[in-house]
Amino acid sequence: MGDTRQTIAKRAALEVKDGMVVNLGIGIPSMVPNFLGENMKVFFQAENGILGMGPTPKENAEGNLSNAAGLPVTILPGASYFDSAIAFGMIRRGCIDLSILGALQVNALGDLANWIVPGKRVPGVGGAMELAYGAKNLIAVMNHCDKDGQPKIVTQCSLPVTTYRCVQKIITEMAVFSIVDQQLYLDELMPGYTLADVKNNTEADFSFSTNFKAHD
Amino acid sequence: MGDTRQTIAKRAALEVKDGMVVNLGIGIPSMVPNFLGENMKVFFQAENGILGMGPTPKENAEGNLSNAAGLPVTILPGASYFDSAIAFGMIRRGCIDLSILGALQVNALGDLANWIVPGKRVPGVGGAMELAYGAKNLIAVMNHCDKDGQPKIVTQCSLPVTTYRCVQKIITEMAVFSIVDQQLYLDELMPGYTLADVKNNTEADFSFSTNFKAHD
Amino acid sequence: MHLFDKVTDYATAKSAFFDGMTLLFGGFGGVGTPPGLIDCLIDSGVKDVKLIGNDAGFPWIGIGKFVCLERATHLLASHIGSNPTAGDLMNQGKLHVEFSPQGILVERIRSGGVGLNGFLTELSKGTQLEYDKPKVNIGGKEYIYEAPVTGDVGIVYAKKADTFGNLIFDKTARNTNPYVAMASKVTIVEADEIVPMGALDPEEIVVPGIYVKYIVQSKGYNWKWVWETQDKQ
Amino acid sequence: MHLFDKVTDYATAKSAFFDGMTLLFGGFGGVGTPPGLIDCLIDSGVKDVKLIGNDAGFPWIGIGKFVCLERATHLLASHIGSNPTAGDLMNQGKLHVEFSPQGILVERIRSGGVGLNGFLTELSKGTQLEYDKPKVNIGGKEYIYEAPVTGDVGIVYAKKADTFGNLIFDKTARNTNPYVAMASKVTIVEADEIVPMGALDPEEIVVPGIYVKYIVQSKGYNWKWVWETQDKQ
Repeated sequence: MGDTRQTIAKRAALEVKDGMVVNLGIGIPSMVPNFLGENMKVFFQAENGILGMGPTPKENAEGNLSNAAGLPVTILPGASYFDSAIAFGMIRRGCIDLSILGALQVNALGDLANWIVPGKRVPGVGGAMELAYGAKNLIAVMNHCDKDGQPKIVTQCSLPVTTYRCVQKIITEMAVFSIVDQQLYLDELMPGYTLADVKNNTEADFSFSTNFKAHD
Repeated sequence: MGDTRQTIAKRAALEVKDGMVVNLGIGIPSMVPNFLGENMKVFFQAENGILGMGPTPKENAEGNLSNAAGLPVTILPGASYFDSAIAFGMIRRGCIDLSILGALQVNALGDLANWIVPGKRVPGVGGAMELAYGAKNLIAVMNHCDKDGQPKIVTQCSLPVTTYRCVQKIITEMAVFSIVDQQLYLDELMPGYTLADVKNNTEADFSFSTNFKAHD
Repeated sequence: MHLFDKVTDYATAKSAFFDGMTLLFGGFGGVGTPPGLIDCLIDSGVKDVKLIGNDAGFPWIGIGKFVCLERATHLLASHIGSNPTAGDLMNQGKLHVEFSPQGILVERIRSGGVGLNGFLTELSKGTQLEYDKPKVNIGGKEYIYEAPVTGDVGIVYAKKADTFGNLIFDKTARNTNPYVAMASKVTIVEADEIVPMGALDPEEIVVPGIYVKYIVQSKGYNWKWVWETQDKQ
Repeated sequence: MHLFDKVTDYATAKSAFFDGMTLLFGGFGGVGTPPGLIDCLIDSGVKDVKLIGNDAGFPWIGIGKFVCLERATHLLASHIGSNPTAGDLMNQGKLHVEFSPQGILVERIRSGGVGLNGFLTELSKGTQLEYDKPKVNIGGKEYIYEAPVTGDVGIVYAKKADTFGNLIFDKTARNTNPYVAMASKVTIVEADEIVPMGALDPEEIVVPGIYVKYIVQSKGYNWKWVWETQDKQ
């Protein structure tokens, strides 16, 4: 399980390019920075009011310097602090080049469900709607199936939708998909998985990308 | 003329109390600070982004420190700078205890006309609408009659209205009026003017305040 | 005391709280929520409070401590995931929770704070978070109307305040605090440091003191409260 | 040049201007309008420009210099009183002027800048400044709908910029500049001083660099321009 999450985060890290401004959700997305190339200059934004977040401090963490999950962070040269209205203003305005979010379900149209499982504990939507609405590019990262083995890439979301038509890429431990014009395309298979694995565990119909590749 | 304006400003200064936050329009209102009591602590707000404006600098004026008319000012200890959205936010929100504005016409209902004389040069509304709308207390200061000798306290404004039902007090060189529940009351006569002067030069009907006084 | 000197004690601050009030609170996951004023709120004994803020804190941190006492009837927030008790109270019908997208919520507070009458957005269109909010058609396109919110009382945490109430904040403890200060009828600030008027650079002031009614000296608290105690959850 | 290094020359800045563009400009009565970028705009030869900003400047100061060249077709502003030429052009039908209450105008720019779809206010109700703006009924009360505005290009004056575009401003030269920066597709900043990333205190930054496309070094100007030349009027 831990390894699966690392594998997904490592693959997602390839989507982060030099010079980007990136917002990462909690869970798998928060592992992405561990896999970035050495000399890349990337600014991570946190919706609680930082642009230019650095790694977790090794010591001397400051109580009032945390990421959106409340965990201690550092800042990089050129970072800025701002209030929540500005934080979400830059998100809605389309200033975030890439957002990587966890997901409960994604359908072939790019609809994202990630904020509530009715009848279970209700966490609330947080900043997910704004990120899904505003980010120039949205990648959903998740295990290919849920704990009961049910596909999470679905024909129709059974869970309440966070934002419609927003997901542009899905990365799981089995495969990478793109969604273009509300069509789902298989881009690549992840190491150790076959096309049959993906077909058996994906409810939504999909086509192959023109540059589909099985493995590196 | 100069003396008339000074007289009006001096009378208006009596309305400014210790601890108030005050916004002054251009023209006669800008002369009010010259007549304030020595030990009063008053904060003047300027809608271009200052709370706590001080007097005109005697020398070494700074190019980027001006009032809303573009004239150089200073600041007092405890002053703050802020952007235009915050400047008007505090005005609309009702944080300004008193606004003193010039006026072209005021009617007995408290409607204020002070932004445009159609067909003549068009200055535009500036911040007058927000000040008239938001200030807790609005005093209109003006010459009693216009240059052609026509009354400016009218039954109905012939000029386009800036804001309806906003003026609470009118101060001219002849008299001081209050407007309460859309009724015009004469509070006092200014030195050198008789009741007949005021009646002859005021178009709107008025009653007498319970504490009406002719002179000090 | 001059009107411009707003420094007071917790007893005076406490007297501003009342049963049934709408309380705005600053903070994001507990960071930036004034700890001394939360204790003061708890001490005050007030009940039937309508809470508005980013989240429900943690059960032992921030507004969460008050939420767990079941003296709030309503909570408008973007999430309650870090406070399971809030979820339980919601499911038991003891706490009415309205969810808002996080950035929309702070804009609603700002809208009230700057004297506007709400705004339009397409953000939550077609989702459960539309609730029964009015739809407005502008130029053939339908938007959700988001109403302004204001508070009877607002509690704010600042790094420094001068005695007039000019405020500066500390890193990510700024979050919703500036707008809570603007949108509350009675804004109470808990500051780590209180300085004379003129001691703050007018350029660095984030919230002008005009919005502030009372200032109290923070008694300090454990800076590492959030993450060092998250394991408790 | 790395994407995070946005310092460039006036020639590059000039290439961002184009015929028919909507141009947002910072400044209040000339104070805070970038003088070098105004000259650059004039040099560029662009025409049919739609201008949005607080006012029309003075004929020899700020946006006023450009307005007098008759290369703008529209102006959305709160007043033009300090620029009689603008009034003349309006009366001659050469410049279409839309007036807005000053604070409403900056909120419209902000609304565009933070990705919202406009807001409601009762401010200009019943006055000429209602124009034909949509009315919206909420809870039995009628409000004016104020649409967001954005710019193709925005010109901003800052006291200091780091190379990423983090900005701080100078006293009353801040005014509308932060929102012009947020609301423009291509934001160009003229800064008195350009410093390396990390040289600004992250707490004092007013506008995060994320909004900025180009930064040019100001050539300086006469600080006393406004009042020392007002007698000319």
